[in-house]
Amino acid sequence: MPGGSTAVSATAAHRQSASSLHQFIALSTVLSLVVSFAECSFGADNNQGAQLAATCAACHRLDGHDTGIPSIVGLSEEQFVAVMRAFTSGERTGPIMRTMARSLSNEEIAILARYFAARGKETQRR
Amino acid sequence: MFIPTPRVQVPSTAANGEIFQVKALISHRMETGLRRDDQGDVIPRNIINRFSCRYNDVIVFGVDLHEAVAANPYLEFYLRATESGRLEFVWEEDGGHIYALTHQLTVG
Amino acid sequence: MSVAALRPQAARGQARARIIVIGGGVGGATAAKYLALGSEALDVTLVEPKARYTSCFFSNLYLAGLRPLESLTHGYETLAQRYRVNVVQDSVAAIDPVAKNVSLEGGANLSYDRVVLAPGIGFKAGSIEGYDDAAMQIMPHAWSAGLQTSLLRRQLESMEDGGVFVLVAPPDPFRCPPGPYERASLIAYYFKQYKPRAKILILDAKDSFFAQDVFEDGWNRHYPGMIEWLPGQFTGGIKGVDVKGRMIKTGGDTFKADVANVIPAQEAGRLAHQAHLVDQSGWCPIDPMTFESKLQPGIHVIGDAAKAGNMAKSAFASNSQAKVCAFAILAALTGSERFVPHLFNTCFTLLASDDAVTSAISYSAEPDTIKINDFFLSKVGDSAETRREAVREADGWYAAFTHDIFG
Amino acid sequence: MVEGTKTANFTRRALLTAAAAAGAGVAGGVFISQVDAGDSDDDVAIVKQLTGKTPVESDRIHLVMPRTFPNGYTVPLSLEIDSPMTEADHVRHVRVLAPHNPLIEVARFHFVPRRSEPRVSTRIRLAEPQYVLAVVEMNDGALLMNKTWVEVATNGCT
Repeated sequence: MPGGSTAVSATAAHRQSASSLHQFIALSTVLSLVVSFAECSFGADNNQGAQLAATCAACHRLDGHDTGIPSIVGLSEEQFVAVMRAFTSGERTGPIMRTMARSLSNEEIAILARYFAARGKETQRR
Repeated sequence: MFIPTPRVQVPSTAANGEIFQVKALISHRMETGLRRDDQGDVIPRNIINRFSCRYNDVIVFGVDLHEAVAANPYLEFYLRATESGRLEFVWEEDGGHIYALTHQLTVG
Repeated sequence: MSVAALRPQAARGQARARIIVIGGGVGGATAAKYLALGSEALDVTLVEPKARYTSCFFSNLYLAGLRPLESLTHGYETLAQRYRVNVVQDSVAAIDPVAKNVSLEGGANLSYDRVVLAPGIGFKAGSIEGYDDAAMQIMPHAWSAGLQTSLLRRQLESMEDGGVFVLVAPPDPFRCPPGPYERASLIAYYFKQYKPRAKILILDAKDSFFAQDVFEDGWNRHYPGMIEWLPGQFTGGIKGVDVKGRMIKTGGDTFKADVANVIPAQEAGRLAHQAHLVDQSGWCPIDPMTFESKLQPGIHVIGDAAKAGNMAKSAFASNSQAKVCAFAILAALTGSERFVPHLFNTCFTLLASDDAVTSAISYSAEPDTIKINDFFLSKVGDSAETRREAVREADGWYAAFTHDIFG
Repeated sequence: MVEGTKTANFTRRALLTAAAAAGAGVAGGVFISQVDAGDSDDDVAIVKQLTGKTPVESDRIHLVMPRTFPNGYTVPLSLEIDSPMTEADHVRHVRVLAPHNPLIEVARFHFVPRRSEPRVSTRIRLAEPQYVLAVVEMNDGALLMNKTWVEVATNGCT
């Protein structure tokens, strides 16, 4: 967990209070997950897929809307991986996507592919 | 067709024997003749190929410029003040166009 | 507006970490949204004096008459309603990093576990003699968008054909490296239609600028002879202004302007200085993995004010930093997992209404700096279709990007 | 001096192949470069071909350029030669060459004893990372040379 708790490091006392706070929050997160999934699909969404997708969200709307930049939500895993490969290899041109795709590892691309495929199904249900 | 603006920065006064700085600049694209337009045709070369500075009609500094001088050619050089009089700066463009400026220098 | 409305969890007495995000520009608004989105266990407050945000990016399109100013203006309603960010319309009076308290001009005191500060830029006092607050009303900088931008637009509209528009471009580093040159391009676009005899003179503090070949090629193709650029090396630098005479004094000559746009030297915004987050460079040193200040623990600095290695000061970069910062705070406070941060920058820059250039840069965050991984920039000689396509992409990007921040 | 005849446009390949061909007794026609692009003797060979003289490396020439520069479109260059600039001992001219540009000649600066100092600054285009050469001709005809490496990120010659 790189950088996970670098911020609170001034004193041992600080660390102590931080970790108890930490436990409280972790607990409340678990509790609130139940609520948030039912109420709001945007709540407590902070896994690796979501964090990587946040980078994509700077150009692609993740709610299925398409405003001049293609939607990537709802692509199947295979489609997503194929598109990213095409950009990495240069088979598809598009300098921004090429730079983006090349900055991601194969594993990260696979995680994103799963995330967007799942997200697509969720969007359709709504 | 637009006319490039030649510009210089030169002091107006100098002591006798003093070395003074001259800065010269002309807004010019310095088209190399190595590029092609979107039809695939070579864009003809058009550069400032020579710059010279005369001091009371005597050449005191000169430059032959080639394609690799950057666009908007900038020149900074140093002259010795020997007498009051006229500095003349001349930029020569491919095809024979000439751009010139003069500057009065008082040497005290 | 109410400060920190109680949420159900708080009512049940559970400890919720309090994050105060200061500054509602791209960096601050993005951080607030992603913090709130990332965990219900955080109590996120966004403090911003203005009711609405006008984006600096794309404001040159407004100057060119290609977009209304309203299309660049965004509110915080969705952040408040959908993501339950406490949006407080007020100015910060002081940040006390020892007591972990932020006091507001309106009188409120907010305690915090973490602060995310996104103060944007400030202008270096005295860098151009005579360019003070009053001078900005005559010679606008228009480098933070809103009233300044509309002031400059009105001046351009009332300038006579044949007039000289002087743009003073700042020294590095500054917000939006292509910005002054895009502005010159798009004002030339406007002049070409309405004041074809007008001239644009750029007095640059620098000796060269970002993508200079691409810009000068565009100027030669679209506006031959209209734009003249003088480097600091030639003029001796920008020394002062004479507001009454609309004159700009350089190390050598003095230039008369009909309309003057003076963009001065920049540094981190005022709040960063007040909170002692700034080093001798004028910017805020940060840990690239978390964007936590190296000078004040518990305060994270993102956006233009941060000293982020080789990252450009741009809206896209601020958005990217805000997310990395938000995930780092989430990891520290909620125990969520932390992954390799991805930092990215993209810029769309218009040379004309049908000619845009793009740049894309990926970065890697290292313990002490942020380095460029991979870089793309449009080239001289791109096809006209490529450039037209980039204009379409730019429009789509603006919509999606502002949705990511405010929607 | 300034009115002197203009130099033709030389490419590095033409100069090097001409040099190689001269050695092999071949003249005219289409040449293929015999000299490896990375050969450090290239610089001397090019100067010799251009001037007919062998240059001597000299630290009297101060050629200052950034070691790395983000854009080959406008790279700063400063030159200064240690010289009293008397009638008896002065610099006639300095040629700046960029051997890995499409055309290697960059500029030639002419000075006048007692009237101008052998000191100039300008900005040049570099197509790729390379050594930039300054070749100084003294009043007695001696050739002095110095060079500096410049790393540029993008093509500056388009």
